[in-house]
Amino acid sequence: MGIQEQYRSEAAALLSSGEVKLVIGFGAGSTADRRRPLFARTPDEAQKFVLDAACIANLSTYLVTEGLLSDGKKVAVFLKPDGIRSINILISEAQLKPEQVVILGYAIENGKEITPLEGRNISDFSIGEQIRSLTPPPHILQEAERIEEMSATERFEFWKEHFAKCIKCYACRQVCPMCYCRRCIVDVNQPQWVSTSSHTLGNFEWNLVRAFHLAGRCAACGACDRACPVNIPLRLVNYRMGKEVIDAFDYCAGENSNQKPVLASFKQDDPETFIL
Amino acid sequence: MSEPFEPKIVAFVCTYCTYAGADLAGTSRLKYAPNVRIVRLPCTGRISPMFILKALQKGADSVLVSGCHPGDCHFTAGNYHARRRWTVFRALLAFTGIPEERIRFSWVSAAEGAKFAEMINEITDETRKLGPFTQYQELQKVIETQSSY
Amino acid sequence: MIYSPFPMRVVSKRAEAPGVNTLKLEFVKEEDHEFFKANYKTGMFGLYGIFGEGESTFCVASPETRKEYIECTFRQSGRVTSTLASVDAGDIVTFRGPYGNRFPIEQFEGKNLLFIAGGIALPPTRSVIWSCLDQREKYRDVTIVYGARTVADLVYKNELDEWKKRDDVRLVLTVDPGGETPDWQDHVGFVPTVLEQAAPSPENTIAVLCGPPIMIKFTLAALQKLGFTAENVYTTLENRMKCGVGKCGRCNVGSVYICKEGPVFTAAEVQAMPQADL
Amino acid sequence: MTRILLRNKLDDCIAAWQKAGFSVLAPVRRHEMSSFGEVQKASDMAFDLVLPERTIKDHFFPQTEPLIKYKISKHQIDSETMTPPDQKRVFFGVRPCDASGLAIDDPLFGWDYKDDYWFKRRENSVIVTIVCTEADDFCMCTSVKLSPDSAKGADVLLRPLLNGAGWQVEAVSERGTALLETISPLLQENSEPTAPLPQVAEKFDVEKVMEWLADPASFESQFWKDIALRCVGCGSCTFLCPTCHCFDIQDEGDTYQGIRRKNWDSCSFANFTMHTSGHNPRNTQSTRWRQRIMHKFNYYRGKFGVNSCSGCGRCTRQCPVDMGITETLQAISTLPR
Repeated sequence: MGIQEQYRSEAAALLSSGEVKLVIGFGAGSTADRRRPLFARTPDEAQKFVLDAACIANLSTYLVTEGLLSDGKKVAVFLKPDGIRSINILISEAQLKPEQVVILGYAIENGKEITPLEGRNISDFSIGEQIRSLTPPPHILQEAERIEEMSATERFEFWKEHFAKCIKCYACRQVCPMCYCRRCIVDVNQPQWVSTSSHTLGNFEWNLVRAFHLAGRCAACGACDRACPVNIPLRLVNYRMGKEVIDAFDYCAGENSNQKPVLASFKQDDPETFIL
Repeated sequence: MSEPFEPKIVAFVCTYCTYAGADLAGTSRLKYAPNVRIVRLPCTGRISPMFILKALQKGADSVLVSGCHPGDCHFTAGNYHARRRWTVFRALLAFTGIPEERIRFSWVSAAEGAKFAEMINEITDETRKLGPFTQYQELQKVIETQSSY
Repeated sequence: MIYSPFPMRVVSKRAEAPGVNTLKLEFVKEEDHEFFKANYKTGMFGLYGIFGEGESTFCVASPETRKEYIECTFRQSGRVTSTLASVDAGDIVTFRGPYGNRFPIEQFEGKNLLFIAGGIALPPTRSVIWSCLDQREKYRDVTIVYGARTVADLVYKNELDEWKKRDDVRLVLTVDPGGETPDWQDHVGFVPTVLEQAAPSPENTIAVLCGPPIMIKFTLAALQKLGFTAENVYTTLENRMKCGVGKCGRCNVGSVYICKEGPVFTAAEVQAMPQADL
Repeated sequence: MTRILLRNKLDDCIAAWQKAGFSVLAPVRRHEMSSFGEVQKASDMAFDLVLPERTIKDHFFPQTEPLIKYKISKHQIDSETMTPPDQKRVFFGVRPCDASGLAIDDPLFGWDYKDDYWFKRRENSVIVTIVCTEADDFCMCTSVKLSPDSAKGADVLLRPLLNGAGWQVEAVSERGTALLETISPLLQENSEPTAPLPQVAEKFDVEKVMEWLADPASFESQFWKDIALRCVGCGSCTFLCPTCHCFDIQDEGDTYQGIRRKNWDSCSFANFTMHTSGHNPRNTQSTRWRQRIMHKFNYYRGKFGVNSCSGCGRCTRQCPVDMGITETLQAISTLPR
C-alpha cells in the first residue's frame, strides 16, 4: 500500500471513529502539477486525499483559523517537517493545544520521494537536530550571500526594486501560520504606524515589519515566498532573521514545543557588541 | 545646496536613565549638538521598532535608542528584552540596506551626563559626514507626486 | 473633482449625550453652498471629514427646509469621529455630498405621519420631522415615538421639549427599563412595546422608522401587528462607505448599493434584500 | 489585401509614436515580475508572455493614487486637488482579456458621478491589442463569452502573421485610426495569412451560473461555505484582476500636511466592510467570496449589463491555495438543481 492509500484510510478511520472532527490534507488541483488544500469531514471525503511530492504547502496555517479549535475537538492535518515545526512554534506561543492536533506526517526527499513520518502527536516528533542542520536551498543561500556582500546602498536599491512591486495583497501574511494576529499592525489606525498605501515607502515599512515580527518565529516553510504574486524573495529576509537568532542567541525556532519565544525571553549575557 | 547640511537626529530614550542623563548634561551646562530631538518613553522595552521606522519616514538622518545599563532597568528587565529586539532589528535593517551607522543604541545612566553629551556630539559629527539619508527620504518625496505607476 | 470635499466652517458644537455631539457647519465658499441648496433633500447623507484623519459617513440631520447650515450628529467611536468631536467653533472640517436618495415627502402630503426612532437614529428622522413640521399644513396628524437606552442618551433634548409643547405633535418618549431617572415622567419600556401601547392608526399613515437593526426588526413586527403594510414604512440603512458615489464597492446589500440607491428604503424593499448581507 | 506591421519596423514605430508625443508601454519583465512598463525599443518587450502577471489596470487605476494634497493651520486648510498626468500613452501588445477589462469597468467609473482619475487616463491612452496565439491552462475568455481575438476595449487590433514576421493591423476605433496615421509609412499592404487562434476550452456554462446566482435561494446555499473553506483571505485575486475596482480612501501625513489617497482595497479582506461598531455584514470568508462571485456575475450585470470578468484566469493562476473563479463557476454550473 502506498503512502497515499495508507493516509487516506488512516484519515477515514480517524473520522469514522470520531477521534477528529476534520482532516486537512491535499486534493487534486486545477492542473496536473497543482495540489489544493482539501477538508474532509466524512470518511468518504477522505478518499479524495492526494499525497505526493507536489504537496508542498504548509497546511498548519488553517489550524489558527478563528474558531476552528475553540470547541476543544481534534483536527488531523497532513504536515511535512516544516509544518511540524510550525506546530511547535504555535504551541510554544500558546496558540494551539498539543492534544487537539493529530499529525499525519510525511517527508519529501529530493523533491520526489515521499515517505511517511512515524508518530501522530507533536511529542512523537523530534525534529530539533534536523531543522538546526537544515540549510536553505542553495539558490537562497547564494542569493543571501550575494546580498551580504553588497554595499548598504546596493542592498537598499535591491530591496527597493523588490518592494516597489508589492501590492499589499497580504498574501504573505494570510498564508503564514505565524501571522495569526486577529488585528494586524497594518490594520490598526489609531495610530496608523504603517501606511496602508502601497507606494514603495509603505511597502518598505510593511515588509520590514512583517519580517521583524517573524524573527525567531519563522518555520522556513516558504509559503510567503510562494504566495507572493509579484515574486518578492521573502524567503531571503526570513532566512537572514533566522540566522541572526541562531548566531546571536543560539535559538532555533520550532525545535520543540517547550521553547520560550526568543523575543519574549532573554539572558543576562546576551551579546551587545553594538551598544555604545 | 547653499545651506550646509544639518543632520536631524531622533533619540528615543527611557525616562529613568538616559533622559535623566540628558537632564544632567543640561544642568551641568555641558554643551551638545542641538541636532537631536529627544523622545522620552517609560522604558526601552516600550521602544517599538515602529518608532525607528516612523522617525526615518519623517526625515530623520540618524536614530538613537538609549536606556538604562543592563541590570539597572526600573522595570527589572525591560532593557534586556529591548536588547534582543534591537539585535534582530539591527540585522534586519542592515540586510535591507539601511546603514548601521544611522541607527545607534546605547546605555546611558542618570549619572552619565557627560557620556550623553559626548555621544550626541559624536553621532552628530558622524551623521554630518554621512550626509542626509536621501535614499530613504526620496521614497517620501516620490509619494507626493502623481504618477501612473 | 469627484472625491474633493467642500471646506466647512464649524459654527457651533453641541454635546447631545455621552459621546454624542452635533456640529453646525456653514459653507466656506458660496458656490458650494449654492450646489448644496440646489441638491439637498431630506434623507440624503454626506461624508464628513477632517484632513489628516479621513472621512466618515452620516446623515444630514438638518431638514431640507433649512439649508443655511448643515447639522450633523454623530457618536464618537473611530478615528474620524473622535477628531470631529474635538473641533471648536471656527475650525475647518470638510463635507462631501449630498449623496443618496431621499424621503419622498411630497408623497406623504395629506397623510398622517408616524416617526419612530431609537437612540442615535433620531438625527436622520429629525431631518424628515422638521422638513414636514416646517410645512405643517401639508400633513395631518404627526406622532413621534422616540426611545433611548437611558435618559442621558436621548439626543436633541431641546427639540424634544419643543415638540412636547406643540399641540399639533404627539410625542411619545421612552427609555429602556433601568434607564429612567427618578424624575422621569414619560414611558419606560422598549420602543416596540411602547409603540403598540400608543397604538397609532395605520389608516392613511406613513411610518418613518430609524434605529439599530435589532430595534428595526422588532418594531417592524409591531407595526405589522398594528396593521401597517411594509410599503408604507420607510427606513434608512447604513454601511461602511468610502466613496459615497457607487464606486468603492463595499456598501452593497445584495445587489443594492446603499450609497446610490439608498439610504432610504421602504421596509418592503429592505425585506427583499438578502437578509444575511445586512 | 490588408495592412501589416513588420516586427523589424517596431523600433521605428516606437520612435514615431514618441515623436508624436506618446509614451509607449508594453509587456516587460523587470525585477522578476512581468507587467506593463515603458519601453524605448522593441527588444525591451516580452512578447513570449501568454499574459503578464500584472494587469494593464495598474496604469488606469493605480494601486495608490494621490487625490488631494492638504496643509492644515488653525483656522485654515489649504487643499489642492491632484490630477493624473496629461501624458498620452500607447499600450502595445495588450491581450484581449486585459483590454476588455477596461471596457467592462468604464460604466462603473462613469456611473452618474464620473471618476476623472480613471477617465482622464482612459482618454489619453490608445490600446493596441495583440490577438492571442497561445493560451495556458488557466485562460478562460471563451467561458465568459469573449474570445482570444476579441476587439473589446481595443483601439487597434493586431493579428500575428503565421510566419511570425509581424502583425496584420486593423483600427477598430477612431483613436486607433488616428494612431495608425502616425505610423502609416511603416505599414505595408500584404496578404500574408495570420496565425491560428489558440483553442481555449469553455470551462463552464456561464448562463447556467448566472441563472443559479440570480435565484434568491442560492444566496444562503451551503455551497459558499464549502467552496471558501480553504480561502486564506488575501487580496491577490482581486489585485491581479483586470476588472476588480474596489478601493479605499486614506489620509496619510502628519498634523500639518499630508495627502488623501485612493488605494486598492479588496472584498476578501475582513476589514473591508467592518463598521466602527464592530458589526461586520460580511464577517466570514465564505460571505466575502460569495460577494466577489455575486458581484461579478450577478450584481454588475444587473447594473451595467455585462459580467465583471474578462476571463484572464489570473485569479486561479496566482492563488496560493489554487482557488479562483474558474473552479467556483465550474462547481456552480454542475450543481444539481
